[in-house]
Amino acid sequence: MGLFGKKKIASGVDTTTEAANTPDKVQPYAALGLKDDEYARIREILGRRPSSSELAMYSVMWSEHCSYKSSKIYLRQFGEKVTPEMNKNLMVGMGENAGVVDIGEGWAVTFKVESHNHPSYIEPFQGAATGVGGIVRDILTMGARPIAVMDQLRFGEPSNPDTARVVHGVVDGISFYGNCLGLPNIGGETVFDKVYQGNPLVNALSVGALRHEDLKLAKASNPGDLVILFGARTGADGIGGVSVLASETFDSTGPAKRPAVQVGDPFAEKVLIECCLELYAAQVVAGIQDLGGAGISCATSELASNGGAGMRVQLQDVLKRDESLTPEEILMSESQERMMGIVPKKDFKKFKAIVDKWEVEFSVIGEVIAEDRLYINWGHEEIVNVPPRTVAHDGPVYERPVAFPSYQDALNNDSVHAHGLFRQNDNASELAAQLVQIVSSPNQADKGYITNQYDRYVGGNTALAQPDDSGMIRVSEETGLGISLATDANGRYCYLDPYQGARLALAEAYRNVAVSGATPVAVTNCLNFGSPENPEVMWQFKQATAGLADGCLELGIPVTGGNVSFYNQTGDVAIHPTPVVGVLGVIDDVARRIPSGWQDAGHNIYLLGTTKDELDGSVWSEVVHSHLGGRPPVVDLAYEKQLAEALNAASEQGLLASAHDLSEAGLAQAVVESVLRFGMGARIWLDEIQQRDGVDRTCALFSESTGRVLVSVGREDDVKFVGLCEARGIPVLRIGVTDNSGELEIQDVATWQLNDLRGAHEATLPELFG
Amino acid sequence: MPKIIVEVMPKEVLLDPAGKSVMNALHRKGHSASKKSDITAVRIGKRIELHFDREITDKDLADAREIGESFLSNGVIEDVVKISSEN
Amino acid sequence: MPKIIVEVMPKEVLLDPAGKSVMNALHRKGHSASKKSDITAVRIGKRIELHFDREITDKDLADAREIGESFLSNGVIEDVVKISSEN
Amino acid sequence: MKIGVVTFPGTLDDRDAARAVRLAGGEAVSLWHADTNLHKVDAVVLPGGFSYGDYLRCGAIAAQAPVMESIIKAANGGLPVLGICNGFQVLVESHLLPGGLIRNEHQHFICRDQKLIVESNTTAWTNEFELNQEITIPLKNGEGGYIATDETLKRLEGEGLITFRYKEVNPNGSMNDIAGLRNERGNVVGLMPHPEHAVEPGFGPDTTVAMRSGVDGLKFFTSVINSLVNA
Ligand SMILES: Nc1ncnc2c1ncn2[C@@H]1O[C@H](COP(=O)(O)OP(=O)(O)O)[C@@H](O)[C@H]1O
Ligand SMILES: [Mg+2]
Repeated sequence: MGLFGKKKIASGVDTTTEAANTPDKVQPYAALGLKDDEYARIREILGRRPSSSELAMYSVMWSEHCSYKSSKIYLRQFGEKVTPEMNKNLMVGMGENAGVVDIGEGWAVTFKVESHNHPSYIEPFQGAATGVGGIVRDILTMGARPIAVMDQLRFGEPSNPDTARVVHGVVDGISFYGNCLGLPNIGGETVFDKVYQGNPLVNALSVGALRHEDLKLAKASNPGDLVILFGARTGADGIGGVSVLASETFDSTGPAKRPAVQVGDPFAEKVLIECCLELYAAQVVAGIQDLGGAGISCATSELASNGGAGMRVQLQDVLKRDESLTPEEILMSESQERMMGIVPKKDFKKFKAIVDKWEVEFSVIGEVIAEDRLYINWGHEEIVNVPPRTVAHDGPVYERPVAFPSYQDALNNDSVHAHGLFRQNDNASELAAQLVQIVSSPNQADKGYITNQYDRYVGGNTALAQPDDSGMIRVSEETGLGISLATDANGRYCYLDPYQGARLALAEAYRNVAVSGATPVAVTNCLNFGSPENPEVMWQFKQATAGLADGCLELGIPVTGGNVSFYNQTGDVAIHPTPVVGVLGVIDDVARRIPSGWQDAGHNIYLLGTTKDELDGSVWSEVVHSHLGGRPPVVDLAYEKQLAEALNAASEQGLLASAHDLSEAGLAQAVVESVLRFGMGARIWLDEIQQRDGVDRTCALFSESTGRVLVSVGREDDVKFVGLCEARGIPVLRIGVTDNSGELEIQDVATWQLNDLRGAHEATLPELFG
Repeated sequence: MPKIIVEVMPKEVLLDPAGKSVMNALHRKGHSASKKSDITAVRIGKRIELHFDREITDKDLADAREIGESFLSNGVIEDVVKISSEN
Repeated sequence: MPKIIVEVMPKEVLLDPAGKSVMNALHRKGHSASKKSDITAVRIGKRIELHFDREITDKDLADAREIGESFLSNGVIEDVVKISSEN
Repeated sequence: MKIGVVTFPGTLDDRDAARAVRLAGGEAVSLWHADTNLHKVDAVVLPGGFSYGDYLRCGAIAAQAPVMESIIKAANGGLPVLGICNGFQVLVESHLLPGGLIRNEHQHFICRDQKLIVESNTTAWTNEFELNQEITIPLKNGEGGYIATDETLKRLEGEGLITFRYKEVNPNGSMNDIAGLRNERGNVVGLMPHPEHAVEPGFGPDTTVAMRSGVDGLKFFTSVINSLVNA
């Protein structure tokens, strides 16, 4: 018998009175994902058994996804490992829908990345589409106009037949939803690895801009204000999609078999965005919350809890798509494109005029009350009577067991050297073949097949987008003030060393922002891991969060928010730990942004930073040797900071014609991308790198040492630029020159026609998925 | 020309944004004025024709059902509501 | 539930790239292996359901044809191929 | 010069189109889909986007909007009207231009910097181009495949109504490489690529001179202002 089976419907809903009168009634809390002690705590809080509606609310809100019960104790350090200086520009920190950063001139920016991994495996198109929709609503909720999106994708092996299904669905879904919302897609990540085969990762980031005074918070604090649900109607889709509550808990004799998938309507969301922005401008909402995971359960309890008040709600006043919905289902439905607004009574008329103009449906479902209690009625029957805080914020907190992985030492000892992969005096033709093999491998190949399905122009403010290192958007048309965003994560590095891996992701995103000419100011993250119930996974999580928090402290930029996605595994096999780190930068005038490729002949090419023998975990070890072991590259964040400052100074003085960071596949990849960006030829020599840094050609080409950037400089700025680097202690070495030859020559290795290289770099994904 | 017609609709319980937007348009337009409000919902699905240059057999129909369910529709969000043939 | 079903197909003389791409995929997949090549063309149109909460009248059907031809299809590129009702 | 920019629910590029009008020296006037009043504008731009979600057929629902009644009437009277992408689809659904636009041949949305050839420079919106000039304009659409019957195509070719043709790459399978059309009178022009995304240095398509510096789209808007001044 299911939880909300027919019998109960026929005999009426399970009220709070009934709950008080039938203390011994057996409740299927376990099927809803609650542990014995959690259920006992609910009974203790309420002083009785919960009604079925209350049980539904607690179960979704106390799920891992909503309550962060396994991660909370680790996420705290993002708020603790900070200096006052770091928080100086933080208008809203962690814990709200999204962090808000003051970027100057009266402008603020809010940004966040979130996962939609599991839904995107079941139904890739809708899963990915609604992932975009959800994160955009988070941004909208802060009072901001969403201005761009990004997507971080991890797929299984390209050759596996199921991968194409997921790639097509996910990319189509993001394209469909993001394009239809009118938000430029300004970047992301695409990685293929067999560890993601049964558990692809679909993370989506959105960023929005607002004037300082327009900041909105999700709270209901003034008694008498109206609680209004507006946007799409509530339907049966997505019930339990977010939590451990699966559709099977509704048995076939129940109202209906409810699907866990949600269907997105980007048109409705676009209208909702414009409608909300008009509501904000008219100053008629006192508080607002989007409906995402846990639907009305989440919105009502969080608004009330955040505002230190309570709420009285009449659930029958919710507009439904399907009249057969039970109260429990209404509370849990994750139907998309809905918002909950708190509107003072005196402003209701204005509110109504605006939503009517946009043809957005709404209903007043309740009222804010002074008492900190959430009462929900179904007609005359009271079905929920709880302290909102206990639902929204006082969920369980776990200190899960942590164990150093049994495989870890062996893995770290199995370096490229130990494995005998590393050979001195590698011959030229072999290196040349490896270079082509690498730049045409699915992870290093051009991502145009995907990114060309995304609108990067809409809005007319896109200053940089794919394939550049970061995405950049103009915020102020008057002054050119803008922001830059990059995200990174390297699951292979994190598997080898989650602490370093997280710092490496941070360093790379930071560098990607810096090479665009912007100053990094804030961090967001989406922590994708396996099951928290596995102590070895928990160790990875603990290490990665510590690495990220320590790294942010060293760089002096705060984490403003983020998201945790656990249970990313197939059977017992977890994905590589994949903490996606996003860095936000600010630039005073996007007109001075730095291109990532070479566009003028006769410019000198400089390599900033030094190259070490660091091939463990590299693309070279993966693509050429199918090997993963050893330790990831070291990262020196103090130096990264200096490097960023040097780039910024050079950019401000207009010395840089281009800058491109070195990361996966090292110099080889960066050089190929730089020649192909605008089709400018180049001649590169490696011998001075080899001599200065004491590395061989394989390392010079493919080592993934951090802190390196490839820049091109016009002859007239040469002396000044080199002087600037030397004065700041940045190793600088001229390694080549651009030319109109239509060729890339890497001396003593090979010469390629750019067209051939382009063919190799661009054909891979279309051949696999086109 | 002989053909099999496979008809696919979005699942009843799921949102059908296309249908919703068409219904709103019909209501706005006051199409078929008198009874516009009598249309309570619009749902939009697909009609897929498989053409043959020969007569259609029972085996073809069975195959079409298989293709319809495994490929032409997405069982997570759609249902094959009808398979018919015209000779 | 009573409904009128309006079926719309791309005009025969015009390209139907969606249909073509489905046909290619079917052939690639070797779906219904034996006679895959017996499917000579695939065409993809729409099946639009208009739901009513009452019985459907002849007038409704006439209205549906009008809506179907003026709005649910674009006569330049599509044809309404069938209008039927279910009560 | 007042140029109206229409906003339907789901329109996306209205703010971009208004910016383009301003950069060309005109005054942008916002027109609302539910309002039949054209506020005495001298020309109208139907911008890109997904009006009403573009769910039935692109542009089909928008074509029925109150503002379109006024625009159709005014266009038949000679008012310059430019339909960009979704706006082109609306013009086609309103029968101001012939043919239809369907899902791209490769079935994907595509965003790219697209080369075009200007094949007619006697319209209100193209008079500042050279005949057969090559221009680069961003293109982004999922349903941009132009189709028409043979008879219509023959007429379009014969009467010189094809205004823009794709060069090098036909991005969506359009018949005869058609990227844009005009009416006989030359006041109504529709095209799939987005001239409003090539009007401001730094935010347009790449050129050989500098990243994102292409401004070929600006001429659409200066053309119409020019033709209005000289009218
Ligand atoms: N799924 C995606 N969505 C949007 N942009 C993407 C996606 N995947 C890759 N990109 C873009 O392609 C370019 C190359 O990606 P990548 O090689 O991962 O960059 P980097 O090494 O600088 O992090 C970047 O501009 C990146 O933003
Ligand atoms: Mg980079």
